[in-house]
Amino acid sequence: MHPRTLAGGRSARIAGTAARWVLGKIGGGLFVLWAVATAIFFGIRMIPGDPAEAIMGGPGSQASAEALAQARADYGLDEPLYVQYFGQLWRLATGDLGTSYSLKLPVAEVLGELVPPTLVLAVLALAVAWALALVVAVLSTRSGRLGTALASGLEIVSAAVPHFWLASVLIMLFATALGWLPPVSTNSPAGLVLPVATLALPLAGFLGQVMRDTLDAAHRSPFALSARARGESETGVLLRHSLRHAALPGIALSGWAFGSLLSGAVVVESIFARPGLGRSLLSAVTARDIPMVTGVALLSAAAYVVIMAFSDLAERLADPRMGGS
Amino acid sequence: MNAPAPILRVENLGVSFGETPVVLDVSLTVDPGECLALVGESGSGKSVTARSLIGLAGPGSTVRADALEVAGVDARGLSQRAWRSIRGNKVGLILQDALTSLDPLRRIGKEIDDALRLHGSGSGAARAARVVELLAAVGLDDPVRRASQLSGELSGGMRQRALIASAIALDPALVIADEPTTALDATVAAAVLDLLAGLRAAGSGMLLISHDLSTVAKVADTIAVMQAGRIVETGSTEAILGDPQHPYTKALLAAVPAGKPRFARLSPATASPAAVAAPAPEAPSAAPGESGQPPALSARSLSRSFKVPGAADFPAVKDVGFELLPGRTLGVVGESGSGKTTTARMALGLLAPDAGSVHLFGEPWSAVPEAQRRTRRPSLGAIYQDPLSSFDPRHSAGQVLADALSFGATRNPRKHAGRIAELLSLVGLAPEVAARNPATLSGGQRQRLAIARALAPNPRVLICDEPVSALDVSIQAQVLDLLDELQRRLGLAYLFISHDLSVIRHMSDAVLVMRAGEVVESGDTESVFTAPQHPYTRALLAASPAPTPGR
Amino acid sequence: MRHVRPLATRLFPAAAALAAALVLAGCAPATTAPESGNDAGPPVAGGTLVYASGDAEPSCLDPHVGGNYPQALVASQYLETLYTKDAAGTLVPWLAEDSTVSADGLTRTVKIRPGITFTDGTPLDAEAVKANFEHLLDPATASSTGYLALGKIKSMKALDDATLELKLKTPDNALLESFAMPWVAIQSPLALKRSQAENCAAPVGTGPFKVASWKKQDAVNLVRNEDYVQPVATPGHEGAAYLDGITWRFIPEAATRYAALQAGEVHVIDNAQPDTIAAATKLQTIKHLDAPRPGASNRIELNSSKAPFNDAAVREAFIHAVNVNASVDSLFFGTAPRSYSPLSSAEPLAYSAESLFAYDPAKAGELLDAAGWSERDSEGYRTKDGERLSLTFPVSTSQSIPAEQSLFEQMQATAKESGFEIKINLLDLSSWYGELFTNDYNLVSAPYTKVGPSVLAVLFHSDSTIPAPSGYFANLSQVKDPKLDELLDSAGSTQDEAERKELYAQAQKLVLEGHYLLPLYNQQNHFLYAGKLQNVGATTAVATPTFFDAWLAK
Amino acid sequence: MSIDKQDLSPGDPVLAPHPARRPAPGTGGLRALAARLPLLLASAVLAFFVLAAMLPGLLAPYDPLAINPADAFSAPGGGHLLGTDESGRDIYSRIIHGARPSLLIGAAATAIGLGLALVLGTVAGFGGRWLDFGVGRILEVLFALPGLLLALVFIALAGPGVGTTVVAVGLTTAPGYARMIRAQVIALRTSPMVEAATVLGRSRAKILGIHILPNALAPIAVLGTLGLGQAVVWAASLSFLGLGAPPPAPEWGAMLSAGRTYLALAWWMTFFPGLAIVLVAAASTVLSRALKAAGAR
Repeated sequence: MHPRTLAGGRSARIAGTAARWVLGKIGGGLFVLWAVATAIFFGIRMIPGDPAEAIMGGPGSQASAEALAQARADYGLDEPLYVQYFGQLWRLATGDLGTSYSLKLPVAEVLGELVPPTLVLAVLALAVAWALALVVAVLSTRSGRLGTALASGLEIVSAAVPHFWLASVLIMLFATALGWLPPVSTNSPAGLVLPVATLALPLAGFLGQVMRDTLDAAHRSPFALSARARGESETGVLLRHSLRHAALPGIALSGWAFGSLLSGAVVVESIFARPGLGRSLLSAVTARDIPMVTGVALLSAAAYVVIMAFSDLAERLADPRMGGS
Repeated sequence: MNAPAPILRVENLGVSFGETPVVLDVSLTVDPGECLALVGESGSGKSVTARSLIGLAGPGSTVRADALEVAGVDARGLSQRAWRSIRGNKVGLILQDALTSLDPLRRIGKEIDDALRLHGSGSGAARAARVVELLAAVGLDDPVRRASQLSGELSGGMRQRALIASAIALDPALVIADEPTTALDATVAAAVLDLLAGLRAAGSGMLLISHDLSTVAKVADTIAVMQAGRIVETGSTEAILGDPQHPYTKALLAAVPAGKPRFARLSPATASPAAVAAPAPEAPSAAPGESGQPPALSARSLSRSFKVPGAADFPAVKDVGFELLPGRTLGVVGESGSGKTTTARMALGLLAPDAGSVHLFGEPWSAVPEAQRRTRRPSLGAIYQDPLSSFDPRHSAGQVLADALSFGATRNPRKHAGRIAELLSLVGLAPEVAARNPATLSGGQRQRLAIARALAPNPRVLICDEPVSALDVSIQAQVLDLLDELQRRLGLAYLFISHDLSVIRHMSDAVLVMRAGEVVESGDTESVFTAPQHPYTRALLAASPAPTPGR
Repeated sequence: MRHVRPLATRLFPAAAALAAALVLAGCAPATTAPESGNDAGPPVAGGTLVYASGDAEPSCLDPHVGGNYPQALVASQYLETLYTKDAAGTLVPWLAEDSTVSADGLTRTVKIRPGITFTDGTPLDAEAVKANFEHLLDPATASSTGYLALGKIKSMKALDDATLELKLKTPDNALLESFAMPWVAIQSPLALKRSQAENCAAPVGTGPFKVASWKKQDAVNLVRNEDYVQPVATPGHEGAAYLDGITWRFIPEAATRYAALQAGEVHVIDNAQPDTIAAATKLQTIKHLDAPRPGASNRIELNSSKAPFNDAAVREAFIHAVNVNASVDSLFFGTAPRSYSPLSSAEPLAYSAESLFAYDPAKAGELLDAAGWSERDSEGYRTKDGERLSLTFPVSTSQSIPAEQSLFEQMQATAKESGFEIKINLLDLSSWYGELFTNDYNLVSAPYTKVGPSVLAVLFHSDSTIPAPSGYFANLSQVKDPKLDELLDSAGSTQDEAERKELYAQAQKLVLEGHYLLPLYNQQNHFLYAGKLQNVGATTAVATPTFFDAWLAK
Repeated sequence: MSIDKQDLSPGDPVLAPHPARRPAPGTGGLRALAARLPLLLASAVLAFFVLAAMLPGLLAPYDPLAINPADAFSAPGGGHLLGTDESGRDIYSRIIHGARPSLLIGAAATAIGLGLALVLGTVAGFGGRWLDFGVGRILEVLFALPGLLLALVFIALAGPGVGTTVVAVGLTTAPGYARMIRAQVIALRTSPMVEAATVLGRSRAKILGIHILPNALAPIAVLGTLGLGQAVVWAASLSFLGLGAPPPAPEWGAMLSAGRTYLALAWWMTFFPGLAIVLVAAASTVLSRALKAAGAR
C-alpha cells in the first residue's frame, strides 16, 4: 500500500474503473449462471430415476406406459439430450424456468411465492448477526482480558453450533419448556424470533471473531494512538476509527454469509415449518423435480452474484482506499 | 532554569511492562521555546518515554515518576478525563510515518478537525476554516482539496505535514515529535524539520525524538542520549556533538558515515573478525580505464514503465546507463520513486527492460532467456533492505547457506558444515548462528547472514539495495565496514543503492544520481559531491545532514 | 345406541366399550376417542380449526391424481364418496342410494342419491359419477390408487340421471368397498373439465367444507360449505358444519408439530409419535384419537424370490430370531397393539395366527443348522459355504416413522444373536423404490391402505409380481403360489359373503404359514388434538378424520 | 517500488501492529496460564475425543450397540452418565464410539477438501494468468451454488452413505480453502524470498517445490484443524437430513437426528451428541487460531 500518485485525472480514472467494474460483474455473473445451469442440467440427469416418473408422482405411482410416454412428450424428455440442453438454455435465457414436475406449476411462480419468506429470514438473520457481533466485539474491547476471553469463547462456541441442533434446543427451551415463543414460524414477529436466532447466532460467532480481531488491531494502531494524543476518548476512538475498520472484513464476509444462510435455511425452514426456498430445495431434490432444483439453484446463484457485487460495492464505499463510488 | 516555568518537567520517570522495565529514572525539562532532542537506538525506550508523558504509555504498562509536570499541571494520577483535556490541547504528539498515524479511512480534514472539535473550539464552519488555515500553515498546496483527501492519496511529506497540522491545531505549549522525519526522503525531511523549527521559534517547547544524531543536530538546543531505558548523557547540542563524554555517545557519533572517507572504519575495530581473518587485501583490481577488461556490469539506455490501472503507463526508469568496474563500487542515490530499485531489478535480470540492455562481464544478460542466465547467476549476488523476508521462514541460517552453497541441491547443513562455518565467520557471525532461525536474529545479524548467502556462490558482483536503511546507526556502521572489508578482500564489485547521501559518499567510487527514473548526474564520487552540477544534486546535498562537527 | 349410524362415528363412553367389543369381533375401526365435552356445554358455531399434518404436502389436492393418504386426509373434508363405512365397519351407501349386481357379477348398477349439488352448483347425477370414473381411468390423470380400484370396469353407461350401469371385465365383490375410498371420491364434472393444474389447486366436491385457497408449503385454507346437506341424516347435527373453516398446515418435524399443539398454535396434529402420545395422554389439555387404517397391517415382507429367503426354513428361522414384542412395547408405549395378521384389525375379515410368531432363538438356531447355515464367522454371523447369512433391508425414511426405524434397529440387534446380519439402508422414497425395482432387498416394509380384504390380492397374487411400467409391483414378498392365486381369485369374485370370508381366511393362513411376512401392528394413524376441540372422532372408511360435527369450545 | 522504512522500533509494545502479540511464555505465571487456558482446554477436548476414536473400549462403559428395550429413555445420571436412547443404549458409550466415525468423516472430508483446494489453489496461483482465470471461474461457480445443494445433488447421485457424505462435504468445503491457498501461493510467488531464490539461480520448479509449496502448506495445518470441526458439523447436518451413516453406527449426526423426534421425551438424546459436535468444532477452532498465532511470528 504505497502512496497513490496524486490526483489529476483521478476522477476520470475512477469513472473508467467503475465502468470496467460493472461490466466485469455482469459478465462474471452471466458466466456463473450459465455454468450453474449446465452443471445442474447434467448433474441431475445422472441421478438414477426416470424424470417421467417424477412427473407422474414418483416411482410409487403405477402410471401406465402411455401415461409415462405422454409425460415425456409433454416435458420434451423424449428429445435427444443436446436438444433438451440448448432448449433449456434458450428458455432460461428468455426467462422461462419451466414447470415444476411435482407441483405442476410454473417454477417462476412457485419461486415468486417462496423467495419473500426466505429473504425475510436471511436478511433479519444477517442484521441480527451483525448487531450481535458488533455489540460483543465492542463490549469485549472495553472489558479486560477476562471479558475478551469470554467474548471470544462465546463467539467460537456459537460459531461451532450446528443449525439443526440449535433449533431443537431453542424449541425445547423457549417453546416447550417456557412457552414464550411459538415453535412454528409464521410471519408474525414472535414466530420469526426462533428461526432468526437459529440462523443468526452461529453467523454472529463467525463475524464476531473476525471483527474483534480487526477492532483490536485498529485500537492498537498508530492512528488510534495519535487520535488519543489528540484528546480523543476511548469511545471516540471506537466510533470514529476502530469500528469502521472492523466493519470492512464483516462486509466482505457478508456475501459469503448470505450464501451459507441459504444452506442454513434448508434446515431451519423444515424444522420451523416455514415456507421458503431452502425447504423446497430439499423436497425438490428428493422428488427429482429437475425444473425446481434448477430454478432454486439459479436463483441462489443469481442472489450470490448480486450479493457479492453489493458487498464489494459496500466495501468500496466503506473503504475509500479502494477508490470506490 | 527558573525564569519561565518549564513546560515539561519529569523526574525519575520509570515505565515497565509487566515485570520488564523499559524506562528507568529518566529526568527531563523543556522550557518554552526550547527544543530537547531525545536520541537513542531501537528499544532504548525513547518512544515509551514520550508516550508516558501524555499518559499513553500503552496497555499493561506501569508508570511512576517523582515529578511529572506537563504544561504546569501535575500529571501524576490524573484522571483519563483530565488527561484528555491536556492531550491535543496543551500537548501535541507527532508520530513517525503518517500513513499509519492518520486513519487511512478518514479525510485529512476530519482528522485535523477532531482535535479542534474535541476541545470545543468554534463552530463547524469556523473549524473548517481553521483546518484549511492549518494545512496552509504547514505548507500544503491547495489546502482545501487536501482537506478532502485521504492520507493514502498524499505523498509521505504531505502526510507528515498534515499530521503535524493535526498536532498543532490548538497550538499546544508542548509538541512531542517521535521520529517525525524518519520515513521521509532527505529533501522532504529537511523541509519538515524546518517546519518544526518554525513552531519552536513561535514559542512552543518541543521534545524531538530520533534515532539519528545528525538529524536532530539542526533543530535541538539540548540533546539527551538514551540507551537501554536510561539517559546516559545530556547536554547542549554543541557539547554533545563536539565533545561527547559517554562512550555510547562517542560510538554513535563515530558510526555516522557522513564525512568519513572511503574505507575509513565506522565501527569499533573489534567488531568484525573478517578484518582479522582477511589476508593482505589485494589491491582493488585495476583502476577504471586502465585495462581492456570489460566492466563487471554495464547497462545501456535502460527503460522500463509500469501499467497503472485506468491511467497512462508510469515510466519508472528512463534511458539509464552505467558501467560498474570489477572491484569497484557504483553508488546509486535518489529519493523514493526515483527508479533505483527498478534499475537494480533489471540489473539482476528479474525484470526485463522495455528498451536498452544489461551486460554482465561483457556478455548479454538482460537479453538472454532466464534458462541461460541461470548458469551465470552465481557470479551475481544481491542483498536487500529487509533480509528476513528474503529468507524462507522454514529454514534455519544453516539451511539457508547450505541451499545457497549446494546451488539448491540440498538444505542439509551437515553436508556443507565447513563452508558454512567459514562463511559465517567471514561475515562476523558465530558458528552457533547456523542452528538458529533468521527470525530470531537481530537486524544486523540478519543482514550479515544475507551477505553470507550472497557470497556463497563466490559472486564477483553484488547488488546492494538499501542494505542498511532499516538498521540503527551503529549496526549500519558495522555492516558498511563489513562490506568494505569483503570488497577489498574478495575484489567484489558493488552496485550500491541508497537514499542516504552520506552512506553513498562513504561507500562509492563513482555515483549515479537518479530522479524520477532518470540519471541527472553521474561521475566520480568526490567530484559529484564537491562540485555538483545538477541543481537537484545540490538540493540533495543541502538537505542531507551536515557532517557532524568534532572528529 | 345399537342403531347404525351412517358415516363414521363419534363414540360416546358407552360406545367406546362397544367399540372394544367390536374390535374383538374384529369388525370396526378401533377409534378410542375420549369423552367429548359433556362439560363443554352445547356446541357453538364458529372458529377456524388449525390442522397440522406431518405428511409431505400433496402436490395435488385432487385424490384422483396419484392417490396417497395425505391427499385422502385433506380431501375427506371437501369430497365425499359413493359409499362409506359406519361405526360397525359395515359398508353403507352415502352419495349412492343403493347398488345391485347381476347374477353373473359382471354388471353393477348404482343408484345415485338425488338432490345433492356440488359446491359449484352442478347437480350430482349418474353422468357426473361417470365423468369421475372416466377421469380416474384416463391415463392423463395419472391416477394410481383409484385407477387400480376401478381396474375391473370395462364400460359404463348412465341409464338415467339417477342410474349408472357398470360392465365389469371379471366379477369384483370389492367394488363397493373401493367406492368408499376418498381416492374414488366424487367431484364436480364441471370442475374436472378444467386443466389438471387448476383442479389440483381447488377440487370441487359435495363435502362440508370447500377449498378456498392453497398457499404452497404454507397452508390449504378450507371454508365451511354453507349449503351443505348431509346425504344421510346423522344424530350429530343438520346443516352446515360448526367450524368457519380449517387451516391445513404442513409441519414435517414431529417435535415441532407436537410443540405447536402444546403451544396452542394448532388444534389437531396427525402422525403423532408414540412417545408424544404417551406424554399427551398424561395431560388434560390434549386428547388422543387412534384410528388404525384399513387394508394391510404394517408388516415386514420376506423376499422369497432370492436367497436366503427362497428357503422357507430360513424365513421361519428369521421370524423366530427377532424379538418384536419387547421392542414394540418399549418403543410404542402401548399405542400399537401387536398384529399377527396380514390385514389391519380394522378389516372384519382379518385372520390372526399368533402362535406362528413367538420369539424363539433356539428354534431359529435349529432351523438354520438344519438349513445348512451352521458355520459362524469372526463377527458371529452364520455362514453357508463361505456365504454370510446377510439380509439387506432398505427402509424408506418417509414411510417408516422413527419408532419403526428404531424397531428395525432392535430387530437387527436381536437377529444378530441368531447369526443373521441385517443391513439397514435408510433411503429417500425414490432411492427406496429403486432398490425394490432392482429386487435388491431381502426384507422390506411397505404400508398399503385399501378398504376391504381384497388388498390381499394386491399384495400376494402372483399377478402383482409383474411390475407396472414405472417398475412398481405390490407383491413384495414375491409369493408365486397357484393355490393362493386361485383362492384370491375366487374370494374376489364370489357373491357369497360367508364363502368370501372363508376363502380370504384360508389365503391369509397360507401366507402366514408360508412365513412370507412378519406382521408388526396396524398401520398407525394417531391424532392428537386440543382439549377445547369437541366432537372429534368421526372418520371415513379409510380412517381419515372428518370435522363436520367438530366445534371449538371458547 | 518505493523504499518505505517501517517502524524502526519493532519491539515497541505500544506500536505493536498486531494483537497476536501474547505475553511471552512464563511471564507472570497466572496471567500466562489464563491466556493459555482456552488452548489447554481445547487440546484436552480434542485429545479426549481422539483417544475415544482410537480406543473407545477404554472410555466407554457399555457396548454402544447392545440394545435393552427395558432400559429405554432412562434419564442422565444413575447407571447411565448421559442417559439412554430409545433402544436403551448408553448414550455416553455411543458418543465415545461415535467419535471414530464422526472424526474420520470429518478428517477424510477435510483431507479431500484441502487436497482439491491445494491443487486448484496452486494451479491458480502459480500456473499463470489463464489457468488462474479458469480456476477462479470454477471457484466462483462452486461458491455460487449453496453448499447444501451441492451436497444434496451429489448424494442423490451417488446414493447415501459414509463415503458419499465424505466426498460431498469435501466438495462443499474445497472452494473456500482453494481461495485461501491461491492467495497464499500468489503472495509467496511475488515475495522477496522467491526473488532471492531466483537471483541464486533456482528454477521455477525448484522454487515451487522448495519454497512455495511447503510454505503454502503451513497455513493448511491451520485450515485443516479449523476445517475438521466444520466438516464434522457439515456431516452431521447431512445425517440430520437422513443422508448419513447407516444405523446402528453410533455416528453423532445420526444420533442427533434419531434423538430429535424424542425431544419432548428425552432431551438428552439430542443434547449430548450435539454437545460433542460443538465441543470438537469449537476446540478445533481454538487450536487453529493458536496455530495461526504461532505461525504469524
